[in-house]
Amino acid sequence: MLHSILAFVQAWWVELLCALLIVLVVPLIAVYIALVERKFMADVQARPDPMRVGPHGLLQQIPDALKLLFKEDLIPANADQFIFWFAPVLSMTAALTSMGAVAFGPWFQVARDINIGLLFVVGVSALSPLGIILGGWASNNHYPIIGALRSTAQLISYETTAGFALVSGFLLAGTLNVRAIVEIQRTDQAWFVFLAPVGFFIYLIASIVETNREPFDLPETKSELVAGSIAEYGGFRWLLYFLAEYANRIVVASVGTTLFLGGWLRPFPNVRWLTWLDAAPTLLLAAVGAYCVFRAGKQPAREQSLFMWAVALACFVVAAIFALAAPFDHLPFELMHDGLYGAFWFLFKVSAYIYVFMWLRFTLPRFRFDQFTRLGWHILIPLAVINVVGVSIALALSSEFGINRWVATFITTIAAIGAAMLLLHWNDKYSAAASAALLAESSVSEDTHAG
Amino acid sequence: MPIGHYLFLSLALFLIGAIGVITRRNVLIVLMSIELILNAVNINLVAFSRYFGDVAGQVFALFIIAAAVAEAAVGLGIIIAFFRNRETVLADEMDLLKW
Amino acid sequence: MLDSVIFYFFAGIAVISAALMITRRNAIHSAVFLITTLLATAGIFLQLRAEFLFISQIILYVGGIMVLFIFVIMLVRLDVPLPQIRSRTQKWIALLVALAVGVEAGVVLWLARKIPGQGLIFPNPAPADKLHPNTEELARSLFGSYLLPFEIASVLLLVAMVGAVVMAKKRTDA
Amino acid sequence: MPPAYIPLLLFFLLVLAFPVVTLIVLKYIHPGSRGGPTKFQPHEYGILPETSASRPYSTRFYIIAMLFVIFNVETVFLFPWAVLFRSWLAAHLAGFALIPMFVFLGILLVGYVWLYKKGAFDLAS
Repeated sequence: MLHSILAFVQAWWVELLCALLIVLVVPLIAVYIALVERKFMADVQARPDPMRVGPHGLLQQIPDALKLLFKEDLIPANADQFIFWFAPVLSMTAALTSMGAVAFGPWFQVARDINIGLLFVVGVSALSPLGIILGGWASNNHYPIIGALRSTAQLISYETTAGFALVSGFLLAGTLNVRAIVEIQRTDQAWFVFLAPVGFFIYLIASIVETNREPFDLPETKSELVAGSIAEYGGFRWLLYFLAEYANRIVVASVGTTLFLGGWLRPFPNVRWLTWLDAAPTLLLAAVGAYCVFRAGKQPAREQSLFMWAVALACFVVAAIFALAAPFDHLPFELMHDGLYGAFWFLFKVSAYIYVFMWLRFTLPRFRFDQFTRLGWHILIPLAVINVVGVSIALALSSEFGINRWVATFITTIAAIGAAMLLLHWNDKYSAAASAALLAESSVSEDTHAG
Repeated sequence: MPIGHYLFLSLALFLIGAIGVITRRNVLIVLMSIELILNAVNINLVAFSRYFGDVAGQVFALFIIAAAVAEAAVGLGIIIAFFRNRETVLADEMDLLKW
Repeated sequence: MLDSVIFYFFAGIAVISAALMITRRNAIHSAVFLITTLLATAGIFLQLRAEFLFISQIILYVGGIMVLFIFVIMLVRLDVPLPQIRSRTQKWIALLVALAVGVEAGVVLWLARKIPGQGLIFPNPAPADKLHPNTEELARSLFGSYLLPFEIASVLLLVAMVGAVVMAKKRTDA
Repeated sequence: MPPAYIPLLLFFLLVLAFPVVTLIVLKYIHPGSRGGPTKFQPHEYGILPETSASRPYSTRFYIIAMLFVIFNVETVFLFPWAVLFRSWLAAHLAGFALIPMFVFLGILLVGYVWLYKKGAFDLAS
């Protein structure tokens, strides 16, 4: 018995380590994404956000999380106990489990080389709407129920759009296996974002919608629905929903990165004179460390400057690890080298993707529910289907008639953009009357119309 | 593992679904039991597909899922239309055709 | 060994939550137990190496049909306990019929194993790599031998779409 | 079970255990509630709820969900096609690759146009 367990661990230790790391680290990352978001929002609104706990509020999220953990665990009297308990667990489990098939670099993946690969990520993360609607229902309160209905309607109506956008990527890849998708972007010498730009654009919009961000944050709409479907949740259960939301954000960013942005590949992996880009991780981390040293002297309290020194030291240590691993890019150490550098580029791209989310959030006003559904059903779904047809025709043209694939891609992209213009034009003619009629009613009363 | 285990599992799910269809009054739970029955059929198809090494069973399981989607969409549409007219979803109160 | 442990784990969850599903009085609770049954069945598909079907089951059944069910339960106010069984006799008849069918099928399955020369019913599993790139194999079959059913499936979906909208949309001109 | 899924199964159990164990532990270390019955009222900003929360909601939500499920089936049929597309092209079977899916999408388009004309997508009006 013990022997077989040992053999098992020996065979799968990388995957098991990775599983443990994801469970331990992703909540931390999620919490810090929230901090970055707060700081960024504060910056946009010209104010400093948390500044007290740790230097520049770097430790703010830890007392926040502890507070949530020890808050009173309140279940409303007329709530459904069982489902109130079950729903957040479902949301959280779905969001984290879907990360099992994401490749955070060529060697960091829990389920390596599974045949359905990226589809597993997409499909399992699509279960979290169930947690939201069940949680809203279990609260037995008007606001959460309306919020849950809206939220689920929003999540599912853009899931189809995202699915069609992913099909255009799978057409180019010819496989669902995560590692094969990235490798094919290396051998094809092009990230798929350049071969299917319209598909990437559609996926970007759909992924913003699926993570409930402004300008599509209709389920939360703090001015209308209190806090949407999770108004009755507090303490650790609320924390579970929070983690699920941020984990989902990481998941959609990872899917977009893997399929369209070349996964863990360095930019221009095949161009010889750009190999100096391999030094980027070391330099970047060293620069961050140096900046921390620079700021450490300016901290108001001694503890804060000590903490800043610690951060700087951590940055330097990681930079040193990258620098030491750099020469070992041949066989016995290849795993370590590729793993480290791949993980860096992957996380870099994912962070950039999430940063774009935040950027849009602080720039654009919220959509109205009718505008939002019309955007989905009248414009994006037909556009996504046209894009799938366009990409497949471009592929067929370049393989059957020997047309240069960039020319073929350019032609079909122009055609798809033309179709989008046409759809927008029809929609404009159509929607003016509908909008005027709708403005008369408030949107909450709209939701509760019987029949 | 012999295939009989899968067949027994599928049989058990089928029977549970059948009992649900017969005994429940709530039309929605009757529909859910039908989904359970379709699911039991799928287990059989996939098990035989694995044991004969022929992918056709899985293709048909996919078609059954598509048919289940169609059935659920229309069935629930009928329930909504019925609820709008009669304000009930109990199977034995749906007796318009009974003289 | 590991395979049978996984099978019994998922089979146990499937049967228990199916039994709970048909006995809950609240329709939402039934739906939750149906979700666990469907997820356990997806696990059994995976154990049978039907990977694409595993993910289709999750995307279409759990993430699709069950969301639809929960929506409808909320829309038609079914989320309150309802009077359940029509009559005691009906319950007994149902159990009796189910038991009879179960015993009959069970006996057939059991006996078939004993009859010599009838090995067809209990074949040995095909080699594991027979269907190996599962999605590719399934696609080759779906777009090869089963191309016509595939196109017909799209007609079925069209009919379902039209039918459901006709049923559910409020009639403004009636 | 294909061997690559075994770590995934363990990962799933680990992820499931995290919230479940924490919820159970927190249940035992939390002190009891000190509030009265008002604390357990539904949180509707101080206004007592007048109607039951489980009242009928608009059927447009059903129509959204139904369309989503049906379009989702179409995408699930598209995935295997997309996976095989490149190998068909490599065998110079472009027509064989494109025509079935165009027929499929064409039938879908008929339904889409009908729904558009019928106004099924105008969920807000």
